[in-house]
Parts: sequence; structure tokens; C-alpha cells
Amino acid sequence: MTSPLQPSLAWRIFRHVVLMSGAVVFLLPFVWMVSTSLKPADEIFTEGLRLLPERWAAIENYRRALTDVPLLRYLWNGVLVCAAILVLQIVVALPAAYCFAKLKFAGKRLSWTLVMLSLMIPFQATAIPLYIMLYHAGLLDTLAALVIPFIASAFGIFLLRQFIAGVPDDLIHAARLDGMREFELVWRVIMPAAKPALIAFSIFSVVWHWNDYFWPLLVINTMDLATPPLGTMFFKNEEAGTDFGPLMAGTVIITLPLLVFFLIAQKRFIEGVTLSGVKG
Amino acid sequence: MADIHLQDIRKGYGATQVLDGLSLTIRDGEFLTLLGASGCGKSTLLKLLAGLELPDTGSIRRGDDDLLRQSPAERDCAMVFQSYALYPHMTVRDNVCTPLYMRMLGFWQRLPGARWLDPRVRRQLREAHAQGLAVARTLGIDHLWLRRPAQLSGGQRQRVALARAMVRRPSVFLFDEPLSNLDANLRQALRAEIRQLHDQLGRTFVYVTHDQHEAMSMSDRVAVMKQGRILQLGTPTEIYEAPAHRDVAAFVGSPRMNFLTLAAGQAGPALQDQPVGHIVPREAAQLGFRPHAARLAPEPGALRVAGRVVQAEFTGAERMVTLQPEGGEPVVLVLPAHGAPARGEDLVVYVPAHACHGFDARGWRVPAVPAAQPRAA
Amino acid sequence: MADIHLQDIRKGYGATQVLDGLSLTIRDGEFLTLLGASGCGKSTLLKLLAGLELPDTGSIRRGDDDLLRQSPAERDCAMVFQSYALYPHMTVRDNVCTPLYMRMLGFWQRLPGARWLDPRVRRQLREAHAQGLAVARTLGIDHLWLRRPAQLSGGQRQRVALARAMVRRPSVFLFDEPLSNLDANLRQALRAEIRQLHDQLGRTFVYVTHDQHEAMSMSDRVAVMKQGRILQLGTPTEIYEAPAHRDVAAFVGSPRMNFLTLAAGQAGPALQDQPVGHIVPREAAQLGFRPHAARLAPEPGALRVAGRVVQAEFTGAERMVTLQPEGGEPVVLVLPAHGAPARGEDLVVYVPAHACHGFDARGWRVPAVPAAQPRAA
Amino acid sequence: AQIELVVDYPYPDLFNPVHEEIARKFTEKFPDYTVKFRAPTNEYEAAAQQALRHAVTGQLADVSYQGLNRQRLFVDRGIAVDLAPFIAAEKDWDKQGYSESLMSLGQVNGKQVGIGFSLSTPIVYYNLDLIEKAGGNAEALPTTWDDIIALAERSRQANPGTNGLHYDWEITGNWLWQAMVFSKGGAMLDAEERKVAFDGAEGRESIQQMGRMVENGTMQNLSYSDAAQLFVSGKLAVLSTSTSRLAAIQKQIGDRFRLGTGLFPIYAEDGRVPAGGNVAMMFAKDPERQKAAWEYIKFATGPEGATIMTKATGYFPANTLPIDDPQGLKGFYEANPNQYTAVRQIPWLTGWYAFPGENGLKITDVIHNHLQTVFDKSVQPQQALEAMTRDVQALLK
Amino acid sequence: MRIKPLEVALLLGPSMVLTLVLLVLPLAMVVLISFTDWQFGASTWNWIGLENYAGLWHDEVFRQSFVNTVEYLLLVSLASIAIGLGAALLIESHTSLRAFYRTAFFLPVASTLIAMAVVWQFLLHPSAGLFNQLLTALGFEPVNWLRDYDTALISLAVIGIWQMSGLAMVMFLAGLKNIPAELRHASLLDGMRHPLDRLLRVTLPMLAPTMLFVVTVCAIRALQVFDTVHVLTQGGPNYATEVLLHTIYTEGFGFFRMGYAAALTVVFVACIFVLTLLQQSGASRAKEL
Ligand SMILES: Nc1ncnc2c1ncn2[C@@H]1O[C@H](COP(=O)(O)OP(=O)(O)OP(=O)(O)O)[C@@H](O)[C@H]1O
Ligand SMILES: Nc1ncnc2c1ncn2[C@@H]1O[C@H](COP(=O)(O)OP(=O)(O)OP(=O)(O)O)[C@@H](O)[C@H]1O
Ligand SMILES: [Mg+2]
Ligand SMILES: [Mg+2]
Repeated sequence: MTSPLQPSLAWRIFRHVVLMSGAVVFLLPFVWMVSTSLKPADEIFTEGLRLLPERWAAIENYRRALTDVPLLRYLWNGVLVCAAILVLQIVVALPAAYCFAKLKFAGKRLSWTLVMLSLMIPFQATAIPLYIMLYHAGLLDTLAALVIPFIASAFGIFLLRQFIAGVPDDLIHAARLDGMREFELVWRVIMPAAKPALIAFSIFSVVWHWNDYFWPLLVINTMDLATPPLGTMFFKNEEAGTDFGPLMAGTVIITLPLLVFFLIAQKRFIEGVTLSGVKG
Repeated sequence: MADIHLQDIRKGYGATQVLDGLSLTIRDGEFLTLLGASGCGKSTLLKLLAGLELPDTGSIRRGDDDLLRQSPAERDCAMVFQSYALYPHMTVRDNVCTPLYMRMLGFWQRLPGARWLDPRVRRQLREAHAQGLAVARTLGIDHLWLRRPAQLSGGQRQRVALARAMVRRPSVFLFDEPLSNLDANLRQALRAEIRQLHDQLGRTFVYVTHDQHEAMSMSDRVAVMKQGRILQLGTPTEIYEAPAHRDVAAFVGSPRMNFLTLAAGQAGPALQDQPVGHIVPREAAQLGFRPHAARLAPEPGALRVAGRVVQAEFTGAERMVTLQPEGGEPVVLVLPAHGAPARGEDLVVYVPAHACHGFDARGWRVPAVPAAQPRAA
Repeated sequence: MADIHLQDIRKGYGATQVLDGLSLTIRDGEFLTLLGASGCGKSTLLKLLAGLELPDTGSIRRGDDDLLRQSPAERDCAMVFQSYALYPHMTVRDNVCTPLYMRMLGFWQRLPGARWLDPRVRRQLREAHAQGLAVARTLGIDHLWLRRPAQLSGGQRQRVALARAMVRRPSVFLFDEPLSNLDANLRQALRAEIRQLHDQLGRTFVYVTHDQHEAMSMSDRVAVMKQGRILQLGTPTEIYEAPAHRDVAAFVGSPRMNFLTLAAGQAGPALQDQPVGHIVPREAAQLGFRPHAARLAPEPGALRVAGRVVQAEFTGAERMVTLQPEGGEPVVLVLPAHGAPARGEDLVVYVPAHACHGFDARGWRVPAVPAAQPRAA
Repeated sequence: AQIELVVDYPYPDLFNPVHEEIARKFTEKFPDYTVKFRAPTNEYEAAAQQALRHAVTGQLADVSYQGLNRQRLFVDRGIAVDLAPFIAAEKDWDKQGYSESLMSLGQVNGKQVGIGFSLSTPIVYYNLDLIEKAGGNAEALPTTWDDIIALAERSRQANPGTNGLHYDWEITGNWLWQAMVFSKGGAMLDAEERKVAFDGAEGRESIQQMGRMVENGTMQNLSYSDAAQLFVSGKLAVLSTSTSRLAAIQKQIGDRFRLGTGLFPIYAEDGRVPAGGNVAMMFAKDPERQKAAWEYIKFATGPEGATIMTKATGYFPANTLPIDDPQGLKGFYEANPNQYTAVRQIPWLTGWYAFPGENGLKITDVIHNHLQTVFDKSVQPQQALEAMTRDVQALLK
Repeated sequence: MRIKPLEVALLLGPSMVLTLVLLVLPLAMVVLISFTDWQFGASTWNWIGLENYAGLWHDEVFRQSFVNTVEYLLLVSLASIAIGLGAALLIESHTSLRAFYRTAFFLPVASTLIAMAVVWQFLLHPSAGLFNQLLTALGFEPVNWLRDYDTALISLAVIGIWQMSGLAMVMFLAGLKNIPAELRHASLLDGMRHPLDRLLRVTLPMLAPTMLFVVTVCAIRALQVFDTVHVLTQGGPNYATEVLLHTIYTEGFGFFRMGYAAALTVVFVACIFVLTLLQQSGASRAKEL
């Protein structure tokens, strides 16, 4: 039986038409990307548009992407760096977001302005002084240098604060009476309640730092510590001509983990958080 | 522990003054019920006691301690929230046992994963669950042990909230209408359960309810609030039998007390032919009597009320009758179901003098003449 | 409109079977109250009626219409949710008036900004606010008109939820414990208000409550539920005076009915010296009588219960006495406050035969012998 | 003494195997010295930025490969080490294959700061299939821009749906603007580097020449990547760009059509073409390390390094010894005549001019923007040149 | 509610200290540099006071890039929010193909722009590109997307929108998930038959906090556009796509004029700071209402 709670058939068709055309447009560049990654160099710029190559060079391209540079190693570096960044960001941002959302304290306005400021200031603006600071700390050319500048995520604080503000006060009151200190309250009550926001934040954090190119380029001198985009950039060469096949193959390879990550994360969205333990 | 003294508490939200100079002493170990119309500030008072809100002015002391300097955790209260405030992401078990975890496990032991590292933690957890389950069983929610709040009915949620408070042994229990969504049987059972908990632990209980039956049968003392103030504080009997204010009288007892306006010593139409001076003092502006107090049999010295029955409602064992005295305001009476008059009949009832209360123009009780003195102290 | 027929409804969430083959006919225009223990499926039933959930099997029809094919909006129900479900971002005014906006304004007129373009919209809005305010006034929340739900007390929120349902004129009203967080006076006033609304509109009302007083005094018919089924459907008097099942008898009436086990026609210790055959039929496995039915004065043909008073509780106008017959289960009695025995005294009470109920081994009512037939139809 | 030389270089995709091979052979020859490579940067701009960053934090490499036109930066900031004393100390330097014109590529303000490593020049690529349809001849490719433009235009007419010409004027550092002016014997600035010199006759002719390219739509307003895409897909007849792109272009064409390369037209007696590519520079300050670094530079730019480099990339070497050496590159160029075109231009080679002062790079940008107006036909060439002169002069101060 | 200052410090401290060290300190260095004529890589510099700022005042490029940035910001943030919101609402209105759509709209966020730029170059190719082939097939003139003064910025904006809509969508999805189902039920019973009614009266108002957030974040990210410009147009043709961050980058890393770049940065940050204060007071006023 079709539930009357569900949208009407007309609406469902409309939905698919709109979303499908949107999806096609949004995926178009990716189609070309994958298609290119399958082609040999001399088939990339042929007349007319052809999705599949005449002569398959997929193996060749992917092999080169994986072996000309130690891409797997870079992927691993990327995982390490992104995981470290994400964990530290959450550890730092969630309590702060909670403070801003639910507590009153002296200097709140000032510190909030600071957060907003750091949210708005582009990373590039402070890159050079940061570079010099990291040099003096002796951290250049280490994975730590890839992590440290991003720990204090204003974006995270801002995002989480917005969601935590919607958590009913009574819930926090209950936790306090149950004997939780603020610190524990944040992790036991606020974190689960802000789960959709945390997931959204994780998605962005991972995606951005995974794809970050300029900062690793700046601080990494040893190839062994490079992150995935540095690996694919190996094939991009303005001076002598870009190797499109392996470049696209590399891009596909470094995008895949993100895709998997997103697929897992978006499943969590479905569950959501129903704040149904609180009446009103 | 010692008594809790609230002194001249004021609390407002923006323009609304919620508590308006409230003073109250809660004796150590007593069972105090707060009664009052919806919106009069009961929940706010509980939150102040728990330390979840701070008053704008005034002091809250317990013995020598200034409670206002203490955080909620230090004050050691358990509370059942009117809105339940269950953790939506936790199972019933964790909702109920969280206070136990907090008490029984050290900081490190509470960290995630500690359970896998330390067998003592596992033991403690088992112990906590057993304790929680025992409470859940008395509340009839043990079969829901692993559900989440979203999967519970309203009454079940309320009982989880209750269980969460009851597993603890804090120095003060605060209950905000903990039984409002439960059926009569359950409510009665839980009332007994709560009272028993009180007697067992000897801790201070502050209880908010709208059910007077509950207030009357459970409490050591009752505080009746109105618009952010305490109108009367006394034992249930005092409150019922010697209401200090017209509003208390009107609020306590169901159906509500009947009031007859006495125009400057002269009674309303229904009382025209009787002297009321011997029933309530001259200063009284109003005379009140409870619907249950009316008798069909004439009684000497009693107030006589005559009129026509305009409504007769069946309420189980009794019948609620609305009597319209000629030219006066209607009066509600509760009479035994058997032999009560039908609608349209004429009826005369008698209210014994000791069941009549006088109130002055500002609503305060006028001490009765000695003969009509109520029995309560 | 026509009657609503629910046929063999089953509804489960995962492993839990919530409604278990429930069938029920709700007559057009009647005031039906659902009574039942917490968690028995009342709210679920309301949601099915409103179309917010679909049953797993079974049919819901209204006259010739299959309600299951209709969306909630088409079914035209108003509902007071147990958890209120107020719009947190709207003022009380908009919470209350939203249904009116929906009805009174055309599609284009509802778009934001229409108010500035079309003076008729302004007029309509004023009209809607006036209507809403009138309802709010009867519920005593007009002074909160521009607050948001977060700024209200529990009872105030509940009244907003009630007002939102009451401003509408839908074909079915669904109330899920709409008065649970209100004080007695307010509750009584609103009860009358709701009943009056029903009488005025002649629409179907389905009402969930835990307050039997409410159920008894407001409803045309009462349905008593247990574990997802209807145990009995009848007028309040039928339910109270001729409970079809032991559980109904136990559930309705407060304090709860007393049950005495009759071992194969032989009565328990308290009844040893009396023949009960003339009171309940031989097939009865249990005999029940209500606490209110006991009389102090001997009565011919009545059941005699003797024992020692182990508890005597003051409850306003009456005294609740627990009597411990020698060797039997304790029995609860409600006696007039004046002249009731004190704790420790010996007491004999008499229960008229017409107030005794017999139940068979599976709990179903055993039709009484003619002499003991209750008066209710 | 044992020394570990730190070396950085750009374009890992091209040079990874080259430098590793060179380092290996170098260590074989000088067992005391080992080489450690920094993570390569993927373009000259990044390479320069990295070196400057390292200058700030004192982590400079000992030997650094930098784009030809970036040398000036390192001279201005006092980072680059003058190589003249080392050269002077060499016994028979003139026999080692470093010709005058090649050495001049590494000179800034008369100081020898770099030795050419891998070089490129602008050349002209022809789609022989297309131009032959238009009456062109692979054996007799045009030698003046007007002929080239005419040929491209004819090809465009003869092959509907194709484009005529693309002149890759956008290569950084105004490379092809310089090439156009230099090929006519002009200069960017006067000898004192105080005044603009490209506003003379050569400059005027150059800008007019560019104007003529786009005048009739022979050349469209495309970016290099757009044009290259057209070229390799067979829809562009003539493309003038760096020889360094030859390998990639050949690969992308496959056997779709025949590719020919021709000389960049040189007009005047003293006409020149600027070289591109990179030079090896020494940043080491410690004398011991400098000694090692010098050995390394010599090795990498000498015959052995040059052979390795040339065979693996599309560049030509800055050392003439291996070119005619059968052991070296002789066979290689015979097999790859298109590669040889650039080598044929060696006699005309000149440095890639970098503008002086703190605004030097800004000037490059300003020139680029004025050229843009010529190629998108928004401004008349002459006016563009005047505006360009004015703006550049202002920046020179 | 009394929270001990120590506890607040414990919760807030790490982020504030880190922000100070990682943001305020470098920013202070930038301010100092802006008063010098420091060239990147040079070992010496001179104090030149406000000279850099004076130069800025007369800088046409700066003005142009300011205008471009604002234009880009409006185009991209408005369109992304609209598309993101629309997509989120449509996707969540039914269950079929939900995961696919979510992923499709999200993928651009996850793309490595430097590599993706190559793809865009291809798609936007003046003659062989897909868009122009479509245009020609439909009988229109092809457009030189990235090199035409009129379309260059818009083309970049389209790419920006392509990249940012997914961001907005994910945020809105998270926001939608926080709306209790009961409110939807209540709205149905209140007679909101038309989806538009539910949208305008329940969903959107409940999304308001998310909206505030998304607007801020999209605006900020649009303001900070850099990658696409750097890779695809380098600010060209003739500054038609020059945006502030790219100007800063070119001055600093292209021309190595660090002092001047620092001054640009300081002005940029100052503008942002004013915006922040405005946004702040706007938000707090919205809360009071
Ligand atoms: N989502 C769910 N998943 C599992 N079980 C559920 C879910 N929702 C409700 N239930 C169960 O269904 C039963 C009936 O719930 P319902 O809310 O209808 O009870 P009720 O009669 O309204 O009770 P109350 O008087 O306590 O409100 C309860 O036992 C509850 O635990
Ligand atoms: N945040 C707030 N802003 C403004 N007024 C508020 C706020 N919170 C509560 N109030 C008001 O304060 C008064 C007291 O609220 P409180 O919750 O203490 O009432 P209560 O006695 O518990 O009522 P109830 O029996 O209905 O739960 C109410 O009139 C309420 O409207
Ligand atoms: Mg309350
Ligand atoms: Mg319910």
C-alpha cells in the first residue's frame, strides 16, 4: 500500500526529473575525468566526444599513477593527516562550541569575535608567518606541520555551536544533576546530540584537508611525507605538457576514498537525532 | 544536613517576573509539596534549588553553606524534569544508570573503552545495571531496558525520568509532576513507592504536583504558590481545613470551594433569611464551604442553602450537583450517589458551621468565632 | 459524516506488537474516551486515526471512504499531542492560529508578504487572531500571546497545544492527555470547555486520559484498552458498574476495586462464615467490590468483611482505610471522614450485594444472579 | 670529507629519473659526495618561492635548479653565489663545451650565477597534413611571420572547421614577447636598465606583427591549453611555443597526423631568441660545500649529465660536446629531427630577460596584460604598445 | 547556572590559545610586515610606514579585484544556497535514490580542484568544449568562456557554484535531520496540505539557524575564492577575474612584494572584521526578536 504520508506520484516524478538533471550536470566533470583516465594520450583530444576509448589504456594510466609516484604511500599519509586533524579539531572545537552555545561567561563576545575572525581570515593570509613559526619550532617537513595549523577550526566551532544551541536546556540540566562535570557533559550528552553536525563537519574537514595542496607544498620537503594531491600533481606540467591520463587516474584514485567516506557518513545522516526524550 | 532557607528570591525573564520575593524554609528530610496554578513558578523554584538557574536577587542557604556558590553537581540534587529531559541517544538502561556511572566510576574509568581495559569497570557496570534494573522493575519499565526514548510511550518516558532520579541517593530529590502521564493504578503504586523511598532515605523531597490527592496523601507539608509567592505553607490538613487565603481554599479541594459574597455583613440572596454572624465573623467579606461539606439532613446552627438543581453529574461513587439559589451564584455540591436529587428538582442543603470559612476583602482568612473553630491546629 | 470503523488493526514496531488485532467503531459525533494503562497503545491508536502512522494490517473506514488512502490533511483531524509538538519558532499566537491561516487564507494569500499586498489578508489575519485569542482566553493563555514555547511553563505549553486544536472545526478531534499538566481548577474548567465544544459542534471526539474522573464525567462512551486490544467499550456507567473484565474493574475506579479470591465456590478466609452464592454466581473465581461501596451500617444480604485497620489515610473529605481481614488479603475502603475508625481498631463493613462483581477464572465478568443485577443498562 | 649535497629541482615528472641517474653516476665518480634531493616542486614559480622561503629560514639547498628568468631574483637578494672564481680556477674551461652564447644564459648583470642545464627555445609546430592541403611544404617551411600567418590563414580556408595559428604569447616572463622583439634585434630596456627600449622600431614592428596574427581571425583568443588541445586533435595548423612541449605533443598526437617543427623566424643580423629552461645555481655558502657543489654542477651540466638529460626529456643541453658525439646524442637527434630544430637555434640564443628592481615581476605582468588587449583585439596594437611603455616606465622609476 | 571559570577555561582554553597562536600571532606579524618594504627572501628591509597603504589607495587592480570579489561573492553564495537548499529539500522529500543524489551533489565538494580545473578547461573550451558544442548545436554562437571579459568571472562563478552547492546541501541535510518528525505531523494536522506551506511555515523557519550558518560559511568561502582563479585564469583577462585573495597571492608570491601583500592582507582582514561585527550584531538582533 502506498502511504498517504508519502508525496504524490506527480511530486515524485518531478523530484526525479529535477534531481536527475541536476545530478547529471554535477557529475559531468567526473564522467569526463573517469573517461579520460581510461584513455591513451593520443585519444584524449580527438574530435567529437567519446566516453569510452578505442584502445583501453586504463591499466597503463592507473599503473603509472600508482607507480611513478608512491601514491599508495601518499594515500596513507593523507589518511593519517586527515584523521589526526579531524580528531584534534573535534576535541578542540566541540567544547568551545558548547561554551559559546550554552554558557555565559566573561569575555564571551570577545572570544566569539575572535572565532568569527579566524573563520573569515583566509589561511593564505597567515601562511608565511605560520611557516616561519613552524620553522622555529623545528616542525617543518614533518606530518605535524600538516596538522598543527588546522587544529583550531573556527569553522567547526561555528558549525557545532549553531547545532548545540538547538539542544534543549533541560537535557543539559539533567546531565548536570546526574553528576556530570561540564567536560564530561560535552562528550556524553552534547556530542551524541550534535551528531548530524559532527558528521557534516567531519565530511568537510576530511574533504578539505585531503585535497589541500598549497600547504603541504609549502612545508613538505621530503617526498615520503607528501599527501595525495601532491602525488597527482606529479603529472601536471605546464612547461612540458600535462600527462592527462595518469593525472586523471590519480585524481580518481584520490577521490575514491572520499567517496567511500561520504557514503558511510551520509548513512549516518539518515538516522539523525530525534530529540524526542524531551517534551515541549 | 540542614534546612534549606530561601530568602526573598526574585527571578524574572525579561519583563516577566516569575518569582516575586519568595521566602521559604524547607526542613531537612521533609517531604514538601508545591501546589499552585499552572505558570505560578513551581518549576522555576525547583530549578533554583537544583542550581540550574540563579535568582536575580535573594539568597539560598543550607545551614552555613551559601548554595548560590555551589554548582549543581555540588548541591547533589536529583530531579525529575517536567519535560523528562531524557538523553535521546541513550537506551533506557543508560538513561537510568548514568547517575550511577557518574558516582561509581572514577574519571578514568568512565572514559570510553575503559570497560575493555579494566575488569573492575565491567564489574561496576554490572553492579550499576543491576541497581538500575531493580528500580526499573518497581516502575514497570524493565522490559524496555534497551529501547531508546523515541521508542517509548509518554508514560514510559516519564517513568524512565523517574527511575533516573530514584536510582540515586542525593541529599535532595526534586520531582516536577513526575506522575502526570500515568494511569491511576500506576500512579497510586508509584506514590507509595516514592513515599517509601522518602521514609527509607530520610532525604529532603520537594515535589510538584497538580494532583491534590497526591499532595494531600504524600506530603509532610504543602506550600501553595501563586504568582511567584507562597500563599500558605502547612500540613495537608491545615491547608485543607484552614486555608490561609481565599485562593488557597479555591485551589485546594475538588470540586472547588463555593464562595458566597457577604455584602458588608449582609448575606447574598440565598442567605437572606439566616443570620450568618454566628457562622463567620462580621469582618468576613466572603463565606466559603466545600462541596463535600453539604448535608441533606438539617443540622442545627448550619448554613442553609436552597435552590434548584441545574446540573447533576455522575462521577462514579458520587454525584456532583449544581444548585442555583434564587438570584445568587450557583453552588456546587457533592452528594452521595444514592438518593441524590435529579435535575430540575428543588433542593435544600445544610453546611455545618465548622465547615464554613470566612475571608476578608483582600482574601485572607478571618479567624473563625470560637464555636466554629476548625479542629486543625 | 459517518462512523469510523477500525477492523482488526495490527501495528508493531520491530519486535514489539503495539496494537494487536484491535477493532472499534467510533460513532459519528460521539465523545469517546480511551482508557488504559501506560504503554497500552492509546497514542498509537490516535496516530492511526489521524493518518500519521499506517497499520500493518487491518482497515480503517469512515462510511464508504477508506481512510487509509487519505493523507492526514484529507482526514481532517485536529490533535493535541501528548508531547505538545508546538512549533518552537512561532509565537503562541501563530501556534494557535496556524490552522486558521490554513483554512481562512487562499494559497496565494498564505505566501509570505501577501499581507503587505492584499488588505483582505490583513483583515483575515485580524479575524483569525481574534478567533484564536478568544480560545486562548478561555484557556487562560491570552497574556502569553506573543511568547514562544520555550518561554512557557509546562502547563502553559499544554494549553497552547490544546488551543491549537480547539480553534479548528475539523470532523474529528483527537486529544492525547490534554490536561495532564494542569491544576485541578483549570482542569475542571477546561473539561467543561471541551465538553461544551463537543456539544456545540457535534463532531467526533476521541479523548485519551488517565484521569477517570475526566473519562467518567465527559464521555459518551469509554473504551478500556489493554495491551493493544479493547477490553470493554461502553458508557461510563456500564464501565464503572458492570465492568466486563476483571482488568477493567481494576483499572477504573480509584482506589482500585478490591478482589477476593473464591477458591472453587469456597470463599477466602474473610468470607468463611458467609454464603456468597447469593451474591455472585458459583462460576465466579473472584469477587470484587469497590472501596466506596463499603458501608459501616449492617445491611441485609450484604457481604460482610471484618478485620483490623492497618492504615488510615486522610484524603480531604474522606478517609481511605486499609482493612486486614484475618488471614486474607488487605482490603481498601473509602469511608466518610467523620467517624471513620483509626489505625489499629477492629472494623466490620458491609458491601451491598448489588455492589459485588463476580469474575471467572479468565477474568471475564460472570453475569450476576438476578437479585444482584446492577441497575445500569 | 664526506659531504651530503642538498639539491632541489622542479618538474619531477620529467626530471626524477634524470637527476637520480646523474646523482648516482656522480657519487660513483666522487665517492665522498652523496646527494640528497628535496621534494621537487612542480613548476618554476613554486621552485623560486620555495628557494626564497628557504632563504628566510636558512635552509637553502646547495645546488638548485631554477628557471632561467628567475636567476635575477637570487642575485638581487644576494642568495646566488658567483661562479666566476670557480670557472677561473678550472684548467681548460673553453674545451669543456660551454659556448659563449650558452654561458651567457647564466649571467645576470655580468655575474655568472648559473650554468644552463636543460634548455628550450621557442619553435614553430606545423600540422603538415593541414598545411600541405593549403599548399605548404614540409621541406620549405616559412621563415617570416607574415609567411607563417599567410600559410595558416590559407590552411584555415582550405580546412573548414580548423583554426589557423596560435602564438603562445602567454608563456611566463613575456618569453614570446621578448622572442619577437629580440628576433628583430630589439631589447627590453636600455643598457642602464633605466628606460624602456621596446618602444622602438623593433618593438613597434613586433606588436604590429602580433596584431596581424589576430587581425583576420587567423589566430583566436585562446589559452595555450585550449590551443594545444586543438592542435593535437588536428584542428590547428600552426602553433608557436616552446620546444619543451614537443614530447607531450607528439605523444598526444599519436599517429593522427604528421608533425613538423620549424625555426622561430629571425629577422635581423643581431636577431636572437631567448632560451628557456633551467640552470643550475649554487646557493651553498660554506667553502667545502661550495667545492662539492661546483663539482656537481659541472657534472650535471657537462657531457654526461647533458646526455642523460636530453635523452629523457624534450630539452636540449647547454653543452655542445655531446651533440655531435656518437657516444652522446648524435644518433638521438638523427632519429628525432623535430627535436633537432631547437639545437639548430643555439647560435642565436640569448638570455631570458628579467626586469630589474622590486617591480621586475610586476612589469612582466603589466606587459602580459597589455599584450592581452592586442590578442583580444580590444585595443589597437600601437596604442597597446604606448600604454605598455608608459606603465612599464612608471614601474621602473 | 554557575559554571566555574576554571571549567570554562578548560573547555574554551585550547581553542582560544590555539587561535591566538595560530591566527592572531601570525596576523600581528603580517601587520608588522605591512609597514616594511620587505621582499620575499630578502634578508633586509626598511620601515616605510604607511607607504604601502598609500599605494593601495591608488591601486586600480585592488579596486577592480574588490569589485570582482563582491560580485563573485553574491553570485556564488546566493546560487549555491538556493541550489543546496533545493537539492536538500527535494532529496529528503522521498526515499528513492536518496543516497545517489546526495553523493552526486556532494562529489564536487570532494574534488581536487587543481585536477578538476583541467576538466573544466576542457568543458569550457572555446570550440571543442562540451558547452560550446551544445550551444552550437542549438544554433547559438560559441562563447569564449574564460577569456571573454564579460563571461570570465561568471564562468568561474559557475564553477564555484558547482563546488559549493554540495557544501550547502550537506549542511541543510544536517539541519533537516534535526527537525523532529512530530512537528511535521503537527503541520499535517494543522491543514498544511501544500508542501509549500510546510516549507514556508515549518521547515524553513526551523532551518533558520542552519541558514544563518550556511550563509555565513558560503559567503566566507566565496570571499576566499582563490584556487579556480589561480589555476584557470590567473586573474585574467586583464584583471576581469582578479579577486582579492589572488591579488594578495600575486603580490606576495608572484611579485614577492611581501610588504605590499601584507598591506593588502591587512585591508582585506579589516573589511572582513567589519563584516564580522555587522554579522554579529545582526545575528544577536535576530535572536532578540
Ligand atoms: N518507535 C517505537 N518503537 C518501538 N516501540 C514503540 C515505538 N513507539 C511506541 N512503542 C511502544 O508501543 C507501545 C504503545 O505506545 P503508545 O505511545 O501508543 O502508548 P500509550 O498508550 O499512549 O501510553 P502512555 O499512556 O504512556 O502515553 C508502548 O509500549 C511503546 O513502548
Ligand atoms: N524563558 C522564559 N521567558 C519568559 N517567561 C518564562 C520563561 N520561562 C518561564 N517563564 C514564565 O515563568 C512562569 C513560571 O514558569 P514555571 O515553569 O516555573 O511554571 P510552573 O509553575 O512550573 O507551571 P506549570 O505547572 O504549568 O508547569 C510562567 O508564567 C512562564 O510563562
Ligand atoms: Mg512546571
Ligand atoms: Mg501516549
